[in-house]
Amino acid sequence: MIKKEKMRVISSRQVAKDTTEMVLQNTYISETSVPGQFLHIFLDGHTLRRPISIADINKDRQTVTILFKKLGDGTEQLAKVTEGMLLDVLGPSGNGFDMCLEEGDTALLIGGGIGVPPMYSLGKKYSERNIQVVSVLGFQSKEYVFYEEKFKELGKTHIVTNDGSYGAKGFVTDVLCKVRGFDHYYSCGPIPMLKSVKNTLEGKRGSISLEERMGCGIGACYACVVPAQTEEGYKKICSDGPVFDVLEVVL
Amino acid sequence: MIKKEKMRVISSRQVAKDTTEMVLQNTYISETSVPGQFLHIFLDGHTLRRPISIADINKDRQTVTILFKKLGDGTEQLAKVTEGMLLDVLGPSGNGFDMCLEEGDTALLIGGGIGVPPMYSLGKKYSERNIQVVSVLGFQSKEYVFYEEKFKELGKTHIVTNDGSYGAKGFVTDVLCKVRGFDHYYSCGPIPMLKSVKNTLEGKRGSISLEERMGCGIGACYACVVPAQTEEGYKKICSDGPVFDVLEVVL
Amino acid sequence: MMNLEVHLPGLNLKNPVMPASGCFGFGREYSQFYDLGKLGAVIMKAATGEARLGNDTPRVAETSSGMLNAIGLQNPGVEKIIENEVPFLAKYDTAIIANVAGSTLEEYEFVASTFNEAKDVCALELNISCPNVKEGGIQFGTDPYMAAKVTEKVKEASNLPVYVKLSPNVTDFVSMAKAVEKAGADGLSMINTITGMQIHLPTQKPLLSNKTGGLSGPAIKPIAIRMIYEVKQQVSIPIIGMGGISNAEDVLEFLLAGASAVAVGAANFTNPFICSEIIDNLPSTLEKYGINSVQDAIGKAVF
Amino acid sequence: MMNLEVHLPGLNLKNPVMPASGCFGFGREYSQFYDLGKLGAVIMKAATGEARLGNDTPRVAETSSGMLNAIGLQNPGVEKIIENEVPFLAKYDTAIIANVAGSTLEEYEFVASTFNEAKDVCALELNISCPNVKEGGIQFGTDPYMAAKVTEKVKEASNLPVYVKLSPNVTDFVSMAKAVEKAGADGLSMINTITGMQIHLPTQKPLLSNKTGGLSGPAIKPIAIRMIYEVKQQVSIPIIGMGGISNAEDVLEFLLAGASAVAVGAANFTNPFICSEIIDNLPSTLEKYGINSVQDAIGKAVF
Ligand SMILES: Cc1cc2nc3c(=O)[nH]c(=O)nc-3n(C[C@H](O)[C@H](O)[C@H](O)COP(=O)(O)OP(=O)(O)OC[C@H]3O[C@@H](n4cnc5c(N)ncnc54)[C@H](O)[C@@H]3O)c2cc1C
Ligand SMILES: Cc1cc2nc3c(=O)[nH]c(=O)nc-3n(C[C@H](O)[C@H](O)[C@H](O)COP(=O)(O)OP(=O)(O)OC[C@H]3O[C@@H](n4cnc5c(N)ncnc54)[C@H](O)[C@@H]3O)c2cc1C
Ligand SMILES: Cc1cc2nc3c(=O)[nH]c(=O)nc-3n(C[C@H](O)[C@H](O)[C@H](O)COP(=O)(O)O)c2cc1C
Ligand SMILES: Cc1cc2nc3c(=O)[nH]c(=O)nc-3n(C[C@H](O)[C@H](O)[C@H](O)COP(=O)(O)O)c2cc1C
Ligand code: FES
Ligand code: FES
Repeated sequence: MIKKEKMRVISSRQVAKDTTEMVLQNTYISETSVPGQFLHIFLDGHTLRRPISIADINKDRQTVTILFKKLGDGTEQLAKVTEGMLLDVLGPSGNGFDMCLEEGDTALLIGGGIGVPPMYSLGKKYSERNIQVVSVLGFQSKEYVFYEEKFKELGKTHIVTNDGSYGAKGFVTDVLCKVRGFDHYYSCGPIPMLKSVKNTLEGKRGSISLEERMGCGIGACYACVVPAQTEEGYKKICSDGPVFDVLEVVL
Repeated sequence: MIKKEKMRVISSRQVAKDTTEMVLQNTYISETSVPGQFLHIFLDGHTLRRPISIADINKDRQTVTILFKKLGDGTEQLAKVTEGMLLDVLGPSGNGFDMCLEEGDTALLIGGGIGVPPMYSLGKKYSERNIQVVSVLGFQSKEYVFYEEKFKELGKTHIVTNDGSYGAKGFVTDVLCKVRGFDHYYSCGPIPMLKSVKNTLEGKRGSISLEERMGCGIGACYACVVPAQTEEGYKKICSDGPVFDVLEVVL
Repeated sequence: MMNLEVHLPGLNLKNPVMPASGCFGFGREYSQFYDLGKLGAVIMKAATGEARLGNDTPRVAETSSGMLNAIGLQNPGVEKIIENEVPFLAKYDTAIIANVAGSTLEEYEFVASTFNEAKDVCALELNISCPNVKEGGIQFGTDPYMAAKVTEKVKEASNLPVYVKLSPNVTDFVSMAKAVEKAGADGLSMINTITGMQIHLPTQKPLLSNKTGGLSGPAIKPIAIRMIYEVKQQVSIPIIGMGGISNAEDVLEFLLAGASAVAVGAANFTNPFICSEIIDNLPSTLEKYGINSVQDAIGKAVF
Repeated sequence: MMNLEVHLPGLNLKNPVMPASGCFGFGREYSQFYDLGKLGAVIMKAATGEARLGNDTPRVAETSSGMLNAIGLQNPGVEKIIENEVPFLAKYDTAIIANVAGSTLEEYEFVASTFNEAKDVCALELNISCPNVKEGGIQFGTDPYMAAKVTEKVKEASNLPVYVKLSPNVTDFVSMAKAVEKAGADGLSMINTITGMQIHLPTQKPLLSNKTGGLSGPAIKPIAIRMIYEVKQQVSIPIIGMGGISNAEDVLEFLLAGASAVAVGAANFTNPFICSEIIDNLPSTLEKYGINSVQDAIGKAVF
């Protein structure tokens, strides 16, 4: 159930160019969140909240971690929030990933840019359950790369940069051919990336996490719909998603 | 000359109900301000700046003091500004009081509510010049009274409260009859008070400081005019005032 | 105890606060945050004759002190709303207002008459002011003759009181208000959103896929207040006021300007508890300004 | 080096940024903050035939992301402006635009023809959209026939290019734009303020003594952008865009929507250096979005 909670900022640090990692403490959110869900964050002076994925969950410390890129006014303001301050958050929002794999299976994680964060919490949870994790992470260029070491702790990790300044050059799809023998793929990133991932991995089972501009963030306003193969013809990303089976929605 | 300056908040403390005293440090402002002038203070998220009188000037410490009452959004926000923070200020704005008195003369200061602050800097300056200062200060009620001691250091001080909870009961005009033998009066407060002061002290030389809602605060927008006995028929409070000879403007 | 009650045609409200159409869905999602029985009323999302899928995304953008939306009247159609949504809301002790939209006179009549079968609906809000659909809505909302026509037809088709929701995108909204009053409207609802646009700098194109969207939020409050104040002087049917309300002070401002009740839109997105919090704060706010009841505040600034 | 130049009828501007009429007086006060020669142009405060004293105070109020004003066209009259103000501005290397207002056709003609004698004035901005005076201004700005009429007369009376300043308070501003284009306008200036009101809770009355005032500031930017975008598709004369501009990004948004130059109003009050700072930031802002010159940005989102 979504609650409106105050979350205390435990730490905030820059982990790559324009990219902040923030650890937030709150009992309810940390205890109920699952990988794939997001927080809907209020920022002073802004009518709309900002949706940011949960990138890590630590039930012992009662924290969740978020990672975000400075893109506009809101994320810039969020990057200025410092240790000890309180954030007004709706969460945990949306549904988590379908964690359908079992011991011995292999999960392929494909993240692009700010689509990388939700992959981390999923990979960590899977790896705790002894599921093999292979990651393919795409970034614009070297200075935007983050969490490489953390993903390597989970399993084999391929880094791709658009300009080739680090890892392989190109798009995540360019290295997908190197990855064999996985049972389910999970992907989050810009729509063009998700489309080409879907095409490249046609026939494979997969889950994708979508982004859209949101109004309410709880399913009431119809701002965030995506066409879907259902009777109604659409799904709401905020409340039916953000995670969907790749065959469920029309990209 | 008005400059746009950053002023550092040296201290901020509550001195009466809803009333904050704030000491601000800035070389240029402290060196050029005179009693009667005001600061035009920017507050984040607000289109219009807030005009606040200069209540004290300390050239040694390079500070000026302001005193303000929480009245709406802006002053409430200002009251939350804490030590060490910077304020974006236009100042010193407007013209100071006509300090026409000479050694041996007596000045009568009449302040009502948030009209009290500018009286203090004037009284202090006059008393440094060995001019007698008598003050009549009106407040709503006991809990709003501030700076009584400070005014007493300058000279005889009468406190009036509307409800009689402290000092004399009534309005400043009710005690003006007690004050005799002054050479010039100075008054700042709400328009109805200024009107009755003017009537009560008819025939005496006096200066009054006016308030009006402002746009630019520098004389460009015509928001803050007051009818006047001049060729143009008006004066601008922000740039021709806020201090006027009592006979100059039409209340 | 402060009396918050207001009585409008078909609506005996325990307080004047209701969520605005389109900003609260059909209440389900917000019911997880607080008891909807606390609300004076609920205005449901627009209903059309058939289900509509609305516009392409992006459908919302943020602006200074506001937002743009171009949902495009997405809804499951009047029949599904009566079947699935009204019964849910009927469980709560609050008045239900249905927002009626359409592309043609006939569709408006159909939707309105279909709501006759929904016994829990107390009143209709006739939406002739949605700026976000290509056909229907707005052309009825910018021409006094068409506005009167659709009002008449809906009054004939419906056995419920009808509140006509006016568009602010007109030169002479007082004439619009008078025209629909004359045509039999029981009340007015104002204002709907103001047409606006945002250009997305990275793509150098309009951000919303519909290009234009409706501006709402605190940014438009002064425009709403002025329109209500001017209409209040000229018509005698009650007004449900809206446009940028985000706290109890705003509610009082709308009441003083002439609204008999108020609706809260975009602020629900900023804070899902907003309607509940406003209702909690209303008594002390009225008291602070020396007002004895909601009824006493209505139109006080006007006369 | 980024090319910021724009060329409009009568106006060869080194950059597209100018202070908006009424928000900069006649430049004197702002000249203490920076060199006015930096500005693309200066639009002077409205000029009427005789001196006007304007409305009673209070004349301004603050709103969410904006402000209301009801100055009421206070000014010393066209002759004094030519005598005392134009010579001051003429000392700076910037184009001077005179804002022409009036209550009658004859007054508009008189003011416009009087400016023929002021050799340093480069263009007229014809203000038919001031919402703050009881007579004059706004009735010319809400009726296409009257708007065309006053445009024609002023064109006849003046030997300067005429930019007609349109009111946003109309249902169909595209018709207004077309009407004045047809009547011979050399350009458009849009938008003027939107009529609004604020109720003062302590007194329970409208805060402005004129009751209504004109809303400006970032709050109205989406409305301005939409109007400029739509007008740009339908007329071929250039547009001076304004409404809520407070930084270089906003300027780019207006250019993309179809403005050929821009004016900055209320933001001067928030920060007296704003026009100067915007001009400083414009090159890097254009560069950031891959635009090579101001000229290249104009109307890019439209076509
Ligand atoms: C479910 C979900 C999870 C997300 N997780 C992350 C994450 O973990 N890390 C991260 O950096 N970003 C994430 N995003 C994207 C993030 O929400 C946007 O980058 C952010 O809202 C931009 O806000 P802004 O104020 O900086 O930009 P502005 O452009 O100023 O924002 C204006 C408006 O548009 C919205 N908006 C702009 N870009 C996006 C976008 N890409 N997606 C959705 N709304 C947008 C904003 O929320 C705001 O309402 C996620 C988005 C969604 C929908
Ligand atoms: C020359 C001058 C000197 C002043 N000196 C002081 C002082 O020393 N101490 C003090 O407490 N107050 C002083 N005031 C009054 C002070 O400016 C207002 O109390 C303050 O602006 C209110 O802002 P707000 O945001 O809290 O109120 P809001 O009502 O939210 O303000 C809304 C708008 O109205 C304006 N406004 C509201 N009340 C007044 C007012 N009385 N006068 C002018 N503008 C107003 C605000 O500046 C703002 O633009 C002075 C005013 C003037 C003109
Ligand atoms: C996302 C969204 C959807 C809306 N949908 C409708 C609708 O379906 N029918 C309607 O009459 N008004 C609709 N409106 C307008 C609101 O009901 C209200 O009139 C307007 O938003 C002004 O109020 P606000 O400023 O409090 O948001 C919608 C507004 C928003 C923001
Ligand atoms: C205080 C004030 C005075 C104004 N006076 C005039 C005027 O005399 N003539 C005119 O054409 N517009 C006048 N305007 C309108 C502005 O020129 C401009 O069109 C409007 O404010 C929108 O721009 P902004 O949002 O940047 O302020 C005035 C605006 C303000 C705020
Ligand atoms: S954001 Fe409102 S339905 Fe998804
Ligand atoms: S506030 Fe602009 S002239 Fe005084």
